[in-house]
Amino acid sequence: MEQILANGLYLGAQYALIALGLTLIFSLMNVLNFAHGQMYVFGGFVTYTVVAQFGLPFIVGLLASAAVLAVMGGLIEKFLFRPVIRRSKREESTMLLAAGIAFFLDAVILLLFGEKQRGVPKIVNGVLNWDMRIIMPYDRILIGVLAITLIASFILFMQYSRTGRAMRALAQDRMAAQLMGVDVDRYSMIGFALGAMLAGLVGGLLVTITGINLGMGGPTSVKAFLMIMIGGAGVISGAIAGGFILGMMESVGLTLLAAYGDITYLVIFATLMVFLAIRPQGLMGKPWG
Amino acid sequence: MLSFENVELYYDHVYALKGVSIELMEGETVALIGANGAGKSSILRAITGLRKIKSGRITYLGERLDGRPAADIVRSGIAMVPEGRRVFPLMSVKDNLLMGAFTRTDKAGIDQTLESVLTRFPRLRERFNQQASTLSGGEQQMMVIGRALMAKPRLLLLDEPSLGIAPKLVQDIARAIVAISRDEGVSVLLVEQNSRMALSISNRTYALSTGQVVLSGPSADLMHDERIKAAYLGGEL
Amino acid sequence: ENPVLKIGFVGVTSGPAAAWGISNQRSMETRAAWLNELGGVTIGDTTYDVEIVPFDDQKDPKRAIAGMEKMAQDGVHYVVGPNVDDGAAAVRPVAEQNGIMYFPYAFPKELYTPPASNAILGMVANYQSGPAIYKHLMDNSGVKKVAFVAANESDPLSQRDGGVEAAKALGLEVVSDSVTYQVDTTDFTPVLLPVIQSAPDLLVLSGVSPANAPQLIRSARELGYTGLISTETAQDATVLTEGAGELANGFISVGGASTPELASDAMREFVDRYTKMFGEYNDESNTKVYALEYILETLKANPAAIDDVEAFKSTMDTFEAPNPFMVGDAKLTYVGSTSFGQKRQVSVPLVVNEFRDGKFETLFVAQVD
Amino acid sequence: MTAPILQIKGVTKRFGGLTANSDISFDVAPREILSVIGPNGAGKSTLFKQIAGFINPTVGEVLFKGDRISGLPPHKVARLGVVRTFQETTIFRSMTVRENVIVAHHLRSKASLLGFFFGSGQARADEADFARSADDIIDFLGLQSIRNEMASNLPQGHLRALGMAIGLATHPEVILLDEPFAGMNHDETMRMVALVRRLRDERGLTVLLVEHDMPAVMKISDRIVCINFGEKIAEGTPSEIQANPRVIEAYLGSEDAAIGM
Amino acid sequence: MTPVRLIGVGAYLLGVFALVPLFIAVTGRWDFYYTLTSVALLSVGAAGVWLTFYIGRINIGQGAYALVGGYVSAILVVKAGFSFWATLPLAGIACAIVSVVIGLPILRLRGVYFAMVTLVLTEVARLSALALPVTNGAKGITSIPLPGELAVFGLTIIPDFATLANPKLAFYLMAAALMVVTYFVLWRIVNSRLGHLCRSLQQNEELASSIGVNTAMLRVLAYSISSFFGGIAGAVFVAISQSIYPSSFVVTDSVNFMLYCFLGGLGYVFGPMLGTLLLYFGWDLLSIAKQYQLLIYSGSMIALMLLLPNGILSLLDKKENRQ
Ligand SMILES: Nc1ncnc2c1ncn2[C@@H]1O[C@H](COP(=O)(O)OP(=O)(O)OP(=O)(O)O)[C@@H](O)[C@H]1O
Ligand SMILES: Nc1ncnc2c1ncn2[C@@H]1O[C@H](COP(=O)(O)OP(=O)(O)OP(=O)(O)O)[C@@H](O)[C@H]1O
Ligand SMILES: [Mg+2]
Ligand SMILES: [Mg+2]
Repeated sequence: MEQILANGLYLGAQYALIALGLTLIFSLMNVLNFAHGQMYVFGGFVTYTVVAQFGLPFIVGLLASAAVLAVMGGLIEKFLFRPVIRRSKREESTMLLAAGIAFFLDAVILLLFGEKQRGVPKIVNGVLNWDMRIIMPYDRILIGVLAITLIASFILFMQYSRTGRAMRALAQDRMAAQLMGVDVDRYSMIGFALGAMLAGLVGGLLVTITGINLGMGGPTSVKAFLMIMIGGAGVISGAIAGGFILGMMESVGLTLLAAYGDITYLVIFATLMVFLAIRPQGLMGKPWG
Repeated sequence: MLSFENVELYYDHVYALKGVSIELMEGETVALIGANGAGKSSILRAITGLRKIKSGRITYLGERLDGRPAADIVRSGIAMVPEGRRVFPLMSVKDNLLMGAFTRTDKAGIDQTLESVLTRFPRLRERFNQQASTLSGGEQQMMVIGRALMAKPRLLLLDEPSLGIAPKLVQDIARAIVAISRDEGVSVLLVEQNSRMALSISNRTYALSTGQVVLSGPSADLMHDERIKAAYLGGEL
Repeated sequence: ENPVLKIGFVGVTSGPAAAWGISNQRSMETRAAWLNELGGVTIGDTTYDVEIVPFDDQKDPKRAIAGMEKMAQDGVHYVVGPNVDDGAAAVRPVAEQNGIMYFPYAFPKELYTPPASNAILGMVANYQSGPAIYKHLMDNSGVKKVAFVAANESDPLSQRDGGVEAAKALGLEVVSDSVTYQVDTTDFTPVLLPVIQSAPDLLVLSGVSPANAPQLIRSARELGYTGLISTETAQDATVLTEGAGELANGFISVGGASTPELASDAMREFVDRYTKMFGEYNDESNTKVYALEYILETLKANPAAIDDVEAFKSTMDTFEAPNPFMVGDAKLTYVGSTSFGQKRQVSVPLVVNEFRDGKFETLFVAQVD
Repeated sequence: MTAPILQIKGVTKRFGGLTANSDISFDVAPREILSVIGPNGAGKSTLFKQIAGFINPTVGEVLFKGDRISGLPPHKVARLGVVRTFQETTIFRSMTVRENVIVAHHLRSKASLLGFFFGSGQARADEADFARSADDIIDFLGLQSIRNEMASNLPQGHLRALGMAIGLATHPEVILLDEPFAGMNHDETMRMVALVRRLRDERGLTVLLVEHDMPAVMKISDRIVCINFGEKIAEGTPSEIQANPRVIEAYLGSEDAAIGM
Repeated sequence: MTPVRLIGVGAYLLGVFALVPLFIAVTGRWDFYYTLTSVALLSVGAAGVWLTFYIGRINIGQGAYALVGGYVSAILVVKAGFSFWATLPLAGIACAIVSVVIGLPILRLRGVYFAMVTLVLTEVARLSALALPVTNGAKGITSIPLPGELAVFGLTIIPDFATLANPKLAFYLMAAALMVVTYFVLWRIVNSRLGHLCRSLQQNEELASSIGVNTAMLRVLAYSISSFFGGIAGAVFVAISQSIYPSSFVVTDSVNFMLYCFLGGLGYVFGPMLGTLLLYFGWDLLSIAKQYQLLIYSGSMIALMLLLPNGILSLLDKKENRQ
């Protein structure tokens, strides 16, 4: 039991961090960023390159991931999403763009980093074994704690900083935000960069544990979609809740349903569909109009 | 303080303003009245840069305003209460008000303005930490006016502050506008459908029709103008 | 200037599963460039330059059909690929209608058993290597209880089912065979928890992709599992080192003949050339180097087969040539009579490796018939 | 008084902890114009939504010609003849004015969807009929000049008129207008007031409306119901309501010449 | 129909049924048959997606219905001995029925929620195909016979594909015919009252219901027609590849269906057809770019989006405006 909870918590922390970036971008620009998973993979490869190829410390790799992805996110917003949003009649059109970017990043990652699975050495060794009730390697604990710290600082940033407030305002009413003197273009770009940066950070964090490969992008996006659906799209608290709930469901499901074969995810999906049928806007989302 | 010279504004191919010239002096309250679609809101949008004008000039304190980005214009001391309130629904009253002071960086000054806004609208103090979407329409309207005041503007633009508000609250809002202009020396440009109220609380009034100014003059005079009476005021209340 | 002999490749070289096809295509291209450099391949009276015609099917069976059609259009009669079950099954009608022999890296028996006749299994199937490995471990390590985990996808699941069957036939106790995972899993601890709790002596990672293998190994070890871990798919030593480090020591997998004990000079040169051409070698190519070799050698044995696959088929039954990649007098032959009732499989050596400190060591070598 | 066409019986609506309507009852006579007034957030729109079937009452019921309509889905309520317009300007944005009104004739189609698909004679007859009727309504509301304008380009006032045109196209017996005069100036408001009266007089409609424009409300209404904090606090003729101290206290406020009200 | 339109339709039919085979016979590019067959079938699926867009729903779940349709046809042919021709409509109908059951709850969702749920639906279909016994799980169903003879009162309408010298042509003609019928139906829907109602739904559901439109019914109707198309496309693909696996239609396929619609233009009935043609053919043509194929493919997709964010057919609009 304790083990299931611990696993769920660890998974939840990393999931929540992934979902945060996605939901931030969604709330600011109403863009469902299909390329989120690829950004995560890119982040992982950046850290890998810095740590395993250049032999620099892990923290440098992590910072590099954050920086590279932030710049990438900013550029993508400025040169791709902004003009398309401005000119398209239906806002769903950005989905084609996002999917195109996802394919493009897949191609770039393959050319830059190759097709192989990559990993970096463990950052800490050893396994916490509490009486066989909780078994948790130290590096996982460290990553979990880091993820939670990042989530907390993100929340604080959004809640109390001037930039955070501006982004929240932007997400709720673009025009009104503009009238408050918020430079909407600039803050959209910052928001997108921040979202991409979060994706990159998770990639960098997880490369020490799961390693990274080209194939992780698409499924990661789908999972992130699941989380923000559970919690409510465009709502930060919802993304966090969604991440932890999915983490827990996975952890519990995999343990309880193991005996029945290949159905954990089927059950999770089915539950989700029933849940959404009852509560169409997710846990905390605003009703969709 | 603010002047429009021959301003034209288009939405796609439809014109909304066709050679509009208006003026507003320091400390004045000017009302814009007119039928639906006359172009009143468009004037405000042109000032704040939400819409680009096609030709003409807009000057503010001697400087050219048109062509500058909205954020920049707000910084120069113009605050607007848009049509339909546009609160930030998921933010607290406090954060909504603080957003109003977004362009300011003087911490102490902001606190001081906040205090004065809360004193002016005591209801907002009661609801300080409540989420804005749960406020009543009238409370929301007060909050957005307060939010505009947080920028410590020299010019306040109000777009139909009485829209959808119960009569009693409309009275409160009208009093607040008068008080703001009187106490803080803020110039006010007021767009209103409630022409009687607009004429009563403004110094001067422009009447618009299909993108053009058709009548203008001191409000007190226009109040008795037969054309205005017929078109905007109706006979009796 | 020699005339050109076109050999096709239809497989996945982009997107998430790119790794599977890329090592395939690259090993073909490396070998082709090498042969051309040596002056080409002489078949009958003509010396050809070998050209590889690749087609990326994006792991989509519908695209794979298009790829096969393109091969037919280009007059290609010998194709390596596709890399997955559904693609291999989908291209079958096209291959049979257009007279194309193809070498899938997919295990469904229907592809190789009559009436199917144009597909040749390009490697050792798990239902062949599995029993050999389990038997070896039963005899030498006293394994009694096995557990299986597989990804929740067609190929791994059918490999798992084959493995379970084989284990049961050997009299092993299968303690867990229902646990599966999504390929995108980032934390295998919850997945493996129930498996480890069933206390197996041997944990089989059925059809595990090189990407998932290190993580699974690591999670199993971190959960305190001390028994043996094996898989029937090829793995890459670098990936294991990076992903699991010394936790992967003792991990058993199937590979080609590139372990120091087995590799011939040709194999070493191949690895060398591959590395030069593409920057980095992939140990999975150890098994994937063979298909092209088989095609060319069979054509040499019967030049009439160059545009007549029936001739190719009739040659297969008696074909034999030296295996250049392995020391000793190993042979290239077609096998598969036992499994498929006809010779529709290349006889690559069944080299079972053990991972130790960043390298593979040969555990034992067997032959499939 | 003739038998009421609409009866609101003890309607209570709770959203979580919030009681938006609390035990509201009143009757509406055929061909009556009845206004519902009350402060912002008093629960007026909520009441309308319940009458039109958009939300279900927590307690209580709504009867139309003696039959219960609360609990039915909106399209069924509309089919029976009770149709609402929206507080927010709600129209089909990327259709022209005329298309908006034509589409809104849906309820009157006699041909089946399959008939429309294959272009049966009945379907063609329907189409022609709708077009004619749509033009009638457009003329009636004085929207001729914007007949072929894209709805998204219209100013507020026209949007409201269009909203009403859409409502009329369904040929309702009872129409619920939610703030139909908002955003109109006095002149326009009075024109609309006249129109609404003509609707009643010429087409025999029963009209319920929510409005904050007191001069208009006083002028147009046969009766007024005032709601405060979800409870009905007064019901009566305009003059009764105007003099009702509870209404003045809660809603109207007392006159103040300084601000023209 | 105006004469201009009549000529257009005539030219289109001529092109599809006569010029394409002629072109292939002349150039000898027999592989184009399969490519064009795929385009035709995928555009049938995309037509369904487009219809859901038309009622204001982003549908990323068409892959699920293609898979269901494929399995229904495969199972009926292999296990129950049905003729392929009988399974074709049955596959469509089965999908329509499934979509009603699934659609009733999920069509209440809007915007990204609906989009994401349908995306999940594709995964659900794959996982179910893996888990259910009737689908033969991971092993898939293989060695499915080619479509047999279709005879009415002893009169052979369509010969047994296995006896044909060129089944490729037969498959092409079948797929093209399906495509033509599908787009005719779609065009009729859009240009009849049903289409107006769908548009009303797309623009404002509340208002639509206030004018008496049974929105729930209409949504489900549109969605089931959409799924019908998906099912048929899936069934024919299975007949061509003579096999089906749980991975035969996956999330990528669902996403592609949606992309075809976007690229062609959401505002145009024939958008999805054009989108499918371009994206599918584009990929094939780019195979000369070797390892840069995906890079160039996705790069051009992005560029197209930047140039024509409302789809390729929005070019037509511009011309009209200028006139
Ligand atoms: N976003 C827009 N797109 C196209 N046309 C517009 C848009 N906004 C306004 N218009 C047109 O511009 C003209 C002026 O509109 P504006 O909103 O300035 O009028 P207004 O005087 O504020 O009217 P109201 O009292 O209804 O608010 C109208 O004819 C309107 O149709
Ligand atoms: N779906 C809902 N969920 C929760 N609360 C709601 C919902 N709809 C309305 N309310 C609340 O019910 C109360 C009554 O709202 P309603 O819209 O009926 O007011 P109103 O009288 O029409 O006000 P106004 O004059 O401002 O339009 C308000 O406090 C509102 O916030
Ligand atoms: Mg306005
Ligand atoms: Mg209301």
